[in-house]
Amino acid sequence: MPAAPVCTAPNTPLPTDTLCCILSNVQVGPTLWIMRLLPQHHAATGQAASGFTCHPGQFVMVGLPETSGVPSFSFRRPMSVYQTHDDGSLSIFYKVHGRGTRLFSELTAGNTLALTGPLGNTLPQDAPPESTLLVGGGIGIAPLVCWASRHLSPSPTRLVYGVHSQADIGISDAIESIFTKEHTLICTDDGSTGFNGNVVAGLTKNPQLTQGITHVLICGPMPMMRATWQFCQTNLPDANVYVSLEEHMPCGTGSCSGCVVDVIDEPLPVKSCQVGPVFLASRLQWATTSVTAGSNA
Amino acid sequence: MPAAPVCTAPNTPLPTDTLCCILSNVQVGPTLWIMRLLPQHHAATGQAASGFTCHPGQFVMVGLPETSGVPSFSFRRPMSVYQTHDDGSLSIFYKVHGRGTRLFSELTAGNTLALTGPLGNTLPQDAPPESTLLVGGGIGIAPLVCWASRHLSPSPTRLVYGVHSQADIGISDAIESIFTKEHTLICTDDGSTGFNGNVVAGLTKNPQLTQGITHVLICGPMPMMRATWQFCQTNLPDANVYVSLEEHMPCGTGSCSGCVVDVIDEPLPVKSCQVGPVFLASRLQWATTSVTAGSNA
Amino acid sequence: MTTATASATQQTIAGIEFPHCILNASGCFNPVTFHQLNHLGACLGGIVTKTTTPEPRPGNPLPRTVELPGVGMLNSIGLQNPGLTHVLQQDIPTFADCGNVPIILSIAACSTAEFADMAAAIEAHPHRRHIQALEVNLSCPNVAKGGVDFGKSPELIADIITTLKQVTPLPLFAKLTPNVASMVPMAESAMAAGASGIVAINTVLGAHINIHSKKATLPRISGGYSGPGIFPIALHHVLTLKRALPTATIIGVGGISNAENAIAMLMAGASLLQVGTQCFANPSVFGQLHQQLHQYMADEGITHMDELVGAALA
Amino acid sequence: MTTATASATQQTIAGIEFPHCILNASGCFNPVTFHQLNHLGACLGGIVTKTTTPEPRPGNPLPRTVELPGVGMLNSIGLQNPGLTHVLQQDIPTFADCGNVPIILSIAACSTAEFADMAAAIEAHPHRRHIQALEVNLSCPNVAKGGVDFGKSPELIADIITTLKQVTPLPLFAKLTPNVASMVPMAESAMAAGASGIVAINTVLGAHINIHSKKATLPRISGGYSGPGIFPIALHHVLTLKRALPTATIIGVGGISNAENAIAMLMAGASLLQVGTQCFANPSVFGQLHQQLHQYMADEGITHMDELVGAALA
Ligand SMILES: Cc1cc2nc3c(=O)[nH]c(=O)nc-3n(C[C@H](O)[C@H](O)[C@H](O)COP(=O)(O)OP(=O)(O)OC[C@H]3O[C@@H](n4cnc5c(N)ncnc54)[C@H](O)[C@@H]3O)c2cc1C
Ligand SMILES: Cc1cc2nc3c(=O)[nH]c(=O)nc-3n(C[C@H](O)[C@H](O)[C@H](O)COP(=O)(O)OP(=O)(O)OC[C@H]3O[C@@H](n4cnc5c(N)ncnc54)[C@H](O)[C@@H]3O)c2cc1C
Ligand SMILES: Cc1cc2nc3c(=O)[nH]c(=O)nc-3n(C[C@H](O)[C@H](O)[C@H](O)COP(=O)(O)O)c2cc1C
Ligand SMILES: Cc1cc2nc3c(=O)[nH]c(=O)nc-3n(C[C@H](O)[C@H](O)[C@H](O)COP(=O)(O)O)c2cc1C
Ligand code: FES
Ligand code: FES
Repeated sequence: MPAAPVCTAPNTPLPTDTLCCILSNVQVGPTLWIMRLLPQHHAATGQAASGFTCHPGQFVMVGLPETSGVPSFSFRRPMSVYQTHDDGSLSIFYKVHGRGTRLFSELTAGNTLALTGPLGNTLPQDAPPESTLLVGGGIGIAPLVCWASRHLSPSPTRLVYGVHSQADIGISDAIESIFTKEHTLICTDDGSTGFNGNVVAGLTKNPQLTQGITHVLICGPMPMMRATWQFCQTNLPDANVYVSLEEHMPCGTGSCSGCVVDVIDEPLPVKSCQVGPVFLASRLQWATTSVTAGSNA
Repeated sequence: MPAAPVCTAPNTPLPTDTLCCILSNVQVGPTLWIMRLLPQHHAATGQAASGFTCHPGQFVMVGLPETSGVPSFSFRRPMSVYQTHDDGSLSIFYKVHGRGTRLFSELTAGNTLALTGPLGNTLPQDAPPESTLLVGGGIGIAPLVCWASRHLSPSPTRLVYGVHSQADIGISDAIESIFTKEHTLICTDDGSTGFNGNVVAGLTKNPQLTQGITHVLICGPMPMMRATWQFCQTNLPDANVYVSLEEHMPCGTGSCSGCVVDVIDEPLPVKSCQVGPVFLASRLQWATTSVTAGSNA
Repeated sequence: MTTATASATQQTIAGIEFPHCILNASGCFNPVTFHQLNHLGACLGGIVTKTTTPEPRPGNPLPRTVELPGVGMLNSIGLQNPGLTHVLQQDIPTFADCGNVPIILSIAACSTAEFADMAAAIEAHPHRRHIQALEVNLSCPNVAKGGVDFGKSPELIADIITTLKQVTPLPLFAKLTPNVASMVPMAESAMAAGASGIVAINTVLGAHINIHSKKATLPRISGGYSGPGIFPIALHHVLTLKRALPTATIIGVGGISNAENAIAMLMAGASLLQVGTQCFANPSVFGQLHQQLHQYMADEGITHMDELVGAALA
Repeated sequence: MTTATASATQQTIAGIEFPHCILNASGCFNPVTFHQLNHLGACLGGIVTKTTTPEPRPGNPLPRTVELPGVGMLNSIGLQNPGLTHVLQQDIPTFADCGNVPIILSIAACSTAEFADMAAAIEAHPHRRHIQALEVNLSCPNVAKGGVDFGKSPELIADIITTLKQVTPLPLFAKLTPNVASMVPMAESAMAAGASGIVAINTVLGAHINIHSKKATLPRISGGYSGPGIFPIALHHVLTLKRALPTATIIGVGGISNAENAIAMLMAGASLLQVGTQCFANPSVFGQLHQQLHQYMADEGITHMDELVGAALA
């Protein structure tokens, strides 16, 4: 996957900056929420916004709209698109981590958020569902579920999902409706459900899940992605392995160079918000990839 | 009235900094509100606060309590004590002027505000009610009503109250319950009720209001206080005339020297939050008194 | 009541026609994405590129930014950029398609000679025709002269501007650091040497410590502070520069977050404005400021923004 | 888990026992009112007086302050004060009754000779016994030497500190302005001349324009910016000073608004802290910071705050 040109990759819809009405904001776990947002009008022009279209793997930058009062600066927060709906709305699946996500969790239906998107490249659209393995860690599951939900239902895709504890799954219903039972492995650190151990241990103990796999899509905390990539190099040496990075992204629009990662054969670090967030694992400079990436996924 | 020593004048209760529960916040005019606040506990120690006691003319500094989130600086707003209640709560009567007071008007019962007080000196406690004239302009009425409410009911005190229009009276009920009809003159700029004209014109046309007056207490916008003082010099040359200044007060605690006024025979400007807010009109350096004083009363 | 027309915020400075008075600040703005989001031709006065150095620069280690909630951010990007050749060849023509507004190329180098070489390379390049001016970023350390920051020495500033003037006829805007006792001698020196204007201010030195890790958040400890918390500082500098140099063109930048800031910055003496950090909080900032500024002028009966420029010093 | 005891934030600096590490900043604090509100002995490390000049000063015209919502304030008080004689005679004994904490007298003068005269007057006064140290406010223009600010000249700073040392044995804390290219030479000079520590930072130059009146809000146009918006700047300076002068005592001041700021400032290298502007937003700030700092230390198992001082530079 060569570095994309400076503009958004072809075939992806152009991004817009819109004000969204929160349709719902539902707690689905101790620190997990799903928020559904309906774009209403363009933030700059006030014109009505058409609905939201994107490709799985893309993300949006979400923040409080400007109010004409006290200036109170904050970065927007990058959030993977988790679902898109027929009415043009979209959902994000998020974890309360710090100040920004805590604030999101306090909002209710009818409140307004500002949103820019879709941004970034996409998970591979041509990966065959039946020979693709999804490996998600924590909130990193969001883009993977989005990807699988776009295919046949029930999906022939295999899913390994690592969480700390049963309560942290958050989206059991969605997972059960999209994936078949025999294609799903939940791994918990505390053994409260499914396999007791991390995703790599789970994969090692369940070789049927990797049989015939040609594509692996990974998203989660950096140590988990690193370990999974090592597993793949040994056990699936011919598979195309993709990782979706969650580097800190101050702007998400390719404006600041705050989100860069080192890529093999690229003379300079590349902007993960623009060239990524999805990278072929084999092209990443794993040795220098920032520790901040996916630090709270 | 010589400049008070650096500490609060004797006989006034010591100030405390407390968190208050808003008991009610009622709109009483287009831009006028009455908020009742019950001190709950000391802001620093968390110990239960005893109720609120003060003398008429004193004020409190009101602001949002510190939250352990994003620092968001704001001065507290000085507000005259309008009423004190048996349960230890107090009321302020305020006008929505700018950012801070707009914010106050958006709060509701159950919200918390921080309050420091009582602060400042008092309206003269020895002025005989029956020979005292109160002249209030706009929201400047608040401390005057507080003063009168502490005496016999109905009060023998005379009140001249200037507002733009009938709707801006805000506290008709309170006025009618404290003052007798013949001792009350409402002056409106637009003639919508009472005397059509400003307070000085009203006083000039109603000489019975100034007959036998020994004390005049004035609070309102600076031009109104200046004109009333001039009227008194001509028509009540022997009366003791007091003005309550509403200079901008960043701290209210005598900490910043941001609220000073020039006083005759004082070598340096004095802090109006500490030596005042009440001054003998004859001791003020009217020529240099700041234009910001009472600018929005 | 007069209605402010589109031309009310047009400015002609150093022969360049800026269709609007608000530009982006260098390093905070991807013209391609923002053109997709905003249609820049309708609201942006011109594009200022990320600062380009002679050779590609990889920039600093991560993290490079820190959010300072409420007041702004720190950055320590370290001028990551693909180098002049790539910028001229690839980026400039792309930017020329983004709203067809004037393009100001921001340049930085480590010595006067390098600055001269950059100007010569620009003059020789076929895409030179897309470039209307150079912004000379004088906040970098001067490697040739013992690491003194260019922006802290009136002599070095004069040297660079004089040298550049000999190589290129492009108007030069000198971007100055506020991390000096007074910006006035620097601005005087740049103007005397032939600069067409002063860009004030670059970021203010600041730091952040993560109290959990007990370490400075940025690997290089201090970084550049920008956003609403520096607006009062930027306003002070613009006022001070305009008083000292009443005829100089000043491009006001630093913490502009809303229309009130923009109007105040014009009143302080800025003829053009730049918005940086606010782009991160609000990518629609240019359209919104443009609309609000026009509304304000219409309400106040102001027919051209020049009536506002320096009004606070009148 | 260790529990932080009251002594966990006691500091002995230059022979002075500060019962807590957080003091007030000069000019933002009326000891009498704050003692009524807080019982200062339980939470304040010491009282720093408003800066006193040799003669009474009436200060600047009003308005003297501007609220900068969210980020802080500007002030242009103009050092209004009743003069040294009045302060020594009236104020010092009053302050001595406010919680029985060390008193630091802040002084400023317009020439080295005036500084020396002040020190001599202090030494000769019966209330001298209430004073534990002098804070030398070096942010004022030096009238005798052509109006250069003392705080911008290492030579003048050395001159003042050296002279004062000859007149008084009181520990001297040099309070420095951040409105310089680097504070390091100033601090070096003060320490070399015998100062017991550096107080950093004084206010940052800033301005505000009222867009309705189209005028600068402060009659003198620019003023001193303080509050949360300057915290990143103050932290940068303290980190930089501590790196350059690892053995110097630094008193950190500027924008401290909450416990996180206070802890970060200690980690940057400050041994004592001062809080100014936050007193206006929250008169209970000293009690709250004291409680929160102790809570943090207990949670982290830190037995004395010295473990925090400069931790970010370790
Ligand atoms: C492309 C992308 C997609 C993401 N998708 C999701 C998602 O679908 N659901 C979800 O819960 N989270 C997702 N994240 C992570 C999410 O953005 C962070 O958890 C969130 O920004 C934390 O903000 P905060 O205010 O709660 O934390 P704070 O720590 O207060 O944030 C401070 C700053 O750090 C940044 N930051 C902190 N942690 C992270 C992180 N792990 N990754 C990136 N930036 C971080 C914030 O954006 C902010 O700028 C995604 C991140 C990226 C880059
Ligand atoms: C002793 C005293 C008693 C007062 N009593 C009352 C009262 O009982 N009811 C009431 O409605 N108002 C009263 N005021 C005026 C009131 O404090 C201001 O209207 C209020 O501070 C305006 O705040 P704002 O945020 O709405 O306006 P903004 O203009 O946003 O305020 C900005 C700053 O200016 C100050 N300020 C603005 N206008 C005034 C003013 N006229 N006087 C003093 N400071 C001002 C604010 O405190 C704040 O620091 C009193 C003022 C003083 C000094
Ligand atoms: C992420 C980032 C990168 C920047 N890069 C540059 C740069 O390359 N060249 C430059 O002259 N200024 C650069 N700046 C400074 C801005 O152009 C601007 O001067 C400063 O941020 C103050 O304006 P603001 O508060 O509107 O952001 C950068 C600022 C930020 C935040
Ligand atoms: C109203 C006001 C008055 C001040 N007066 C003085 C002073 O007399 N002497 C002095 O050294 N500093 C003075 N300062 C500066 C403070 O002591 C402090 O250095 C500065 O405000 C930064 O700290 P802060 O952000 O906590 O306020 C004053 C600050 C304010 C806001
Ligand atoms: S987040 Fe700013 S360039 Fe990627
Ligand atoms: S308001 Fe600060 S001294 Fe009076």
